Amino acid sequence: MLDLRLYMLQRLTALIMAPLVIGHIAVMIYAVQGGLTVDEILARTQGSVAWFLFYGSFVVAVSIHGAIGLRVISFEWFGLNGRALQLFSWAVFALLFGLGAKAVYAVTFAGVGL
Amino acid sequence: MIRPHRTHPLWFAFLLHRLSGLGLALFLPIHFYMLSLAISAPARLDGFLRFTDLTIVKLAEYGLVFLLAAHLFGGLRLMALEFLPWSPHQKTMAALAVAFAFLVSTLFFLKAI
Amino acid sequence: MANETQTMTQTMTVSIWRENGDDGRFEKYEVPARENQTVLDVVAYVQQHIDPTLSYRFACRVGMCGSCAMMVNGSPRWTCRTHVSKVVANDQLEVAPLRNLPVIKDLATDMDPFFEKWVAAEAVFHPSKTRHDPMAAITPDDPMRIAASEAIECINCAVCYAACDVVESNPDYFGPAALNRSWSLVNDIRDDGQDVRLAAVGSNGGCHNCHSQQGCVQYCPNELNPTLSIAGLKRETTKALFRRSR
Amino acid sequence: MKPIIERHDTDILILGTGGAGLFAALHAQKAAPDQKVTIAVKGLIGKSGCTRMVQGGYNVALNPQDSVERHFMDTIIGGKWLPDQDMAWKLVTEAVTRIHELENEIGCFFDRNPDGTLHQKAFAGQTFDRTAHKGDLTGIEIISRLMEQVLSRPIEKLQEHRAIGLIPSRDGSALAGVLFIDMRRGTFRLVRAKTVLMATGGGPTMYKYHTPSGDKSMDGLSMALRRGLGLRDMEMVQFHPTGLMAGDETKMTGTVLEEGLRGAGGHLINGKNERFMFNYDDAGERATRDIVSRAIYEEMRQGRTSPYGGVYISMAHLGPENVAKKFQGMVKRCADSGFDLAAGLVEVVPTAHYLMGGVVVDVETRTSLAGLYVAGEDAGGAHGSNRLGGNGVANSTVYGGIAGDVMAADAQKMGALHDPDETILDQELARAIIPFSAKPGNVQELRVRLMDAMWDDVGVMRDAAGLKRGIEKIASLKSDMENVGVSGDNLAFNLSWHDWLSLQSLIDTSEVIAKAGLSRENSRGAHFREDFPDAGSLEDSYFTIATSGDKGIEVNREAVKFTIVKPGESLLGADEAETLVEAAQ
Ligand SMILES: Cc1cc2nc3c(=O)[nH]c(=O)nc-3n(C[C@H](O)[C@H](O)[C@H](O)COP(=O)(O)OP(=O)(O)OC[C@H]3O[C@@H](n4cnc5c(N)ncnc54)[C@H](O)[C@@H]3O)c2cc1C
Ligand code: HEM
Ligand code: SF4
Ligand code: F3S
Ligand code: FES
Repeated sequence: MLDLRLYMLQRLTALIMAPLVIGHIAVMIYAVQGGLTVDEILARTQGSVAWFLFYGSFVVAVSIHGAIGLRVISFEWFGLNGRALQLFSWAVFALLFGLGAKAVYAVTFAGVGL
Repeated sequence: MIRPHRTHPLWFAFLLHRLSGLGLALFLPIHFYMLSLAISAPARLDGFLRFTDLTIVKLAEYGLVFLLAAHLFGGLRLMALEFLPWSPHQKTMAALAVAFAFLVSTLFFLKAI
Repeated sequence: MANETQTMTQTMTVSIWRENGDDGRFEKYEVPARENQTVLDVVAYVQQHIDPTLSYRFACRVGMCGSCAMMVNGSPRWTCRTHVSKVVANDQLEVAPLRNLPVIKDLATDMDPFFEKWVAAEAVFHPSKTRHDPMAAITPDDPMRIAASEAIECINCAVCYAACDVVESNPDYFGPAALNRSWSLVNDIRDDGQDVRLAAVGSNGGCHNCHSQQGCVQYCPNELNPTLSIAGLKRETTKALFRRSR
Repeated sequence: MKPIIERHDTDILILGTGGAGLFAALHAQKAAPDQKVTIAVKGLIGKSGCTRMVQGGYNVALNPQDSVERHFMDTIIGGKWLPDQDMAWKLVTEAVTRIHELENEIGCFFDRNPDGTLHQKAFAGQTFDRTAHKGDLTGIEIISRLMEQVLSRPIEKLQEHRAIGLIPSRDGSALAGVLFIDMRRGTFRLVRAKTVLMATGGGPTMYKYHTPSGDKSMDGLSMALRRGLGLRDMEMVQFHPTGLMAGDETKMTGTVLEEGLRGAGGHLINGKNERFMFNYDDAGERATRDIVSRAIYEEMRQGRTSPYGGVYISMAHLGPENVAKKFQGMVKRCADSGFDLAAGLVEVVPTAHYLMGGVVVDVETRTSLAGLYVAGEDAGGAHGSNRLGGNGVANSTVYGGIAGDVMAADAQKMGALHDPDETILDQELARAIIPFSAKPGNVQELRVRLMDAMWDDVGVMRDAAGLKRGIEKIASLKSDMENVGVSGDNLAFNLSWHDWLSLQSLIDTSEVIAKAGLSRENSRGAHFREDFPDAGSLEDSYFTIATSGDKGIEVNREAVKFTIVKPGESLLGADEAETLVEAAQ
């Protein structure tokens, strides 16, 4: 079920995410000390173009990557195929991208006023 | 599901990669949803973040970070296998990926508690 | 010349899969335990001395033809070269037809899908010369020759095919053996069909379905490394993509 | 009740998928794309038969210092002047083309010298190192590559179809088709064709110890015999001196341990822990196959045996690591079977390896029955009394290819298919279902009796008394067989039925071997008569021809025609060295 195109997309997005996830884990290890609060998070991210790009590109990459990943699993393990599989993959993408975009917006520019 | 022909370390590495990817894919929407509460209902997010102080939840987070790290290192291992010259130490590499994942997630856990 | 060291007293229980157009089931047989005996010998003993209706397949009996592979205690093996003492667990032996192939009867499978995929993967030499041309001068230390040779000694036994879970869950997937042969040919400078081959291994059933489970490497009786070969194909198809888009 | 026979038509039909069958299919399909080509095989395509089991390699004169004349002389002298010289000549000359075809068109990737030319190694009986190879798994390379080509072409494939009878046309003037058992379903099928190649590969598996693959049971030769075709050189059964000995109950017993082990300096040791080969020949372990086989047989007869009843081969004195490196495949095979070849002792026994005899054919593979062609191990003549290592696969690929071309041309010239002789069709069918009317019994027991009889009385060393004893035993087996039946309840993939049919073919041809052996009152190559140990006059060389008639098997002698070279002469110039092999093995 993976042809060259999907395979390339999955690897490409993985490569994009790798440094981002390493960065994210590092931040978490740093930030998690003494517990997290909304203010703490927002203080760090609010209004920052850098964090927007950081989380933004992650969201784009992960929605593609996750959609392809779940596509493969649902085909191989749950026998989904044809149109249903196509629909499912796009739905996963849409869900991840939609929720992800909203979250990035929330922690960066929401409330800042553009 | 663990049938005899599967009982070799690299099959378990495959399973771990798949389950961690699956786990992440299931968790991420929740994670995103929580974060978007930051503006619409900051109190609820804060409430949630306080909820995460519970040890049991800490442990769950530990697991999640482990999954993320395991998937990350496992994914890097797979891409190295595919794109770098072949290494005869496949099992060692898989073990190292898991070891790193433990290291990172444990570090997170220790900082968190 | 009769041999005294063998005793008929010890026996062993073997469970053998019986299937004849039905759902199939394991049946148990008591066979003599011998000092020298392969799994194939046990199966043959049952057919020759206990139940003449048992069906299975073998030819060379020395690991060259790849006709005798079966699931032995759950793992794929060439039965003619698997000594019982190496696989028997608690005096128990379980023999079933090779996974991932349709069963014809009992232990004999239909290997046609395996070979159809072999052809679909373009795991077939495309000549660039004729019998009237001189043979290509290729030195033994040529890296391409070495790469081609490393993947060449496959007996198409389908053991790897049975070990791979992607084959099980993805009916289109060519499987490790066919792709391994394709990789050997990608490194064969005498071959004139590289473009069609790369297109074939990059298609829906191609190399990109492999998740590097490496069961194929684990069980290949000839110690071949289809995972390495498939990784090579993934690289070459990727490179070809860039070549084409330029 | 008479079973139904399904009818099926083709133009060119090929039986067997060894080197001969696969080559014939490719050549026929290429030469006559307008004709339908069908291959039918007892096992799976390319996965059955002995070509796949070739370890040593492929004899062909490629080196500028070598010549086809030299290859020819080696073949004639190796065959003790019995080969059909025109066949041997065609073999050595066409082999040059065939190896180029294998390498350039089929895709075989033979081993190379540092300068990029084909590497050719030494093989016993040759005056030049001319055996091309791919490691020590040459047959796998040849057959796998041929198989890929055949699978990817529009050739009809009938797998697990066992040929059981050649069916002539109603007027008897030609072959009409072949009767098969579709083994998977247990049904009968008549395939009519304009031309039929028989390439079922002989295979002396009627001996207690034998090397060929399990699917080979002389079906082809026994079918030919029933149609009245002559079989020549049938007494010539080549024994390989070192088959693995691991007890009667395992199929590993009889399988070949490489010739090279002795060549490299391996020792043969008897049950008394003595090296014995120098008692028989100055070359010791490096003596030729037939001499070593007889020496081991003699040790066994004298009771100086290893526990399973053979002798030992020992390699350890050459350094276990060395051995493990040089003979990797062999050491691994032994280890899989529970033996330590590198450092320990492995029991060995002479083992029936190759049948030089076969159907009488011309150099174009035609037989005396129009429409029937024979190539490969089924055909007699090219090897005479002894086949050189490396000439077997050359023979099957060379003549398989020729057969394909000739059959294609003939088929294009022929008109309609023939109607089969229904009486013979019924006879052949009836023959196959005999066992269903007898009480089911143990077929394997009879097979063991045959194998013991052939080993004891028609084996490595023969004499009149033994051969007569053998013939009697075979006759009694023949009648006992009628009382040992097989249950006919389910014929699908019924191996016990096929064991019975194989035994029938083996008994028929064993009788021929024994009677031809009795007829040859001298010792040549593979045939050794203790009561006639001399080779006899070379000028008066004769070969045996066996036919089946009203009075049973009849064996006649026919003078060898020295069409190219006479005993005492050579094709090599007077200035050419007798051998170009440094340390003669
Ligand atoms: C272990 C071993 C090692 C050898 N090593 C060498 C070597 O190094 N060099 C060398 O030159 N020679 C070697 N030989 C000899 C060589 O393999 C044979 O001479 C040659 O390959 C025969 O080729 P073939 O095509 O005639 O028959 P095979 O390759 O034996 O093929 C016979 C085919 O006929 C099929 N068949 C049989 N009966 C029927 C039936 N009733 N109906 C339909 N199909 C049938 C079989 O299934 C098979 O497909 C070796 C032989 C053995 C056994
Ligand atoms: C951190 C960076 C990441 C890397 C380096 C990475 C790498 C990879 C790779 C190489 C694969 C292909 C495995 C295969 O074909 O067998 C893969 C599959 C997958 N990934 Fe990721 N990934 C990353 C992050 C993520 C994230 C965040 C998710 C969550 C959505 C995810 C979900 C998946 C899923 C579901 C699969 C399919 C698994 C399978 O087919 O077995 N990945 N990943
Ligand atoms: S790669 Fe190995 S396991 Fe797979 S078919 Fe070839 S020899 Fe058998
Ligand atoms: S087992 Fe299957 S998943 Fe790939 S590495 Fe081998 S082909
Ligand atoms: S019988 Fe040929 S590989 Fe086992």
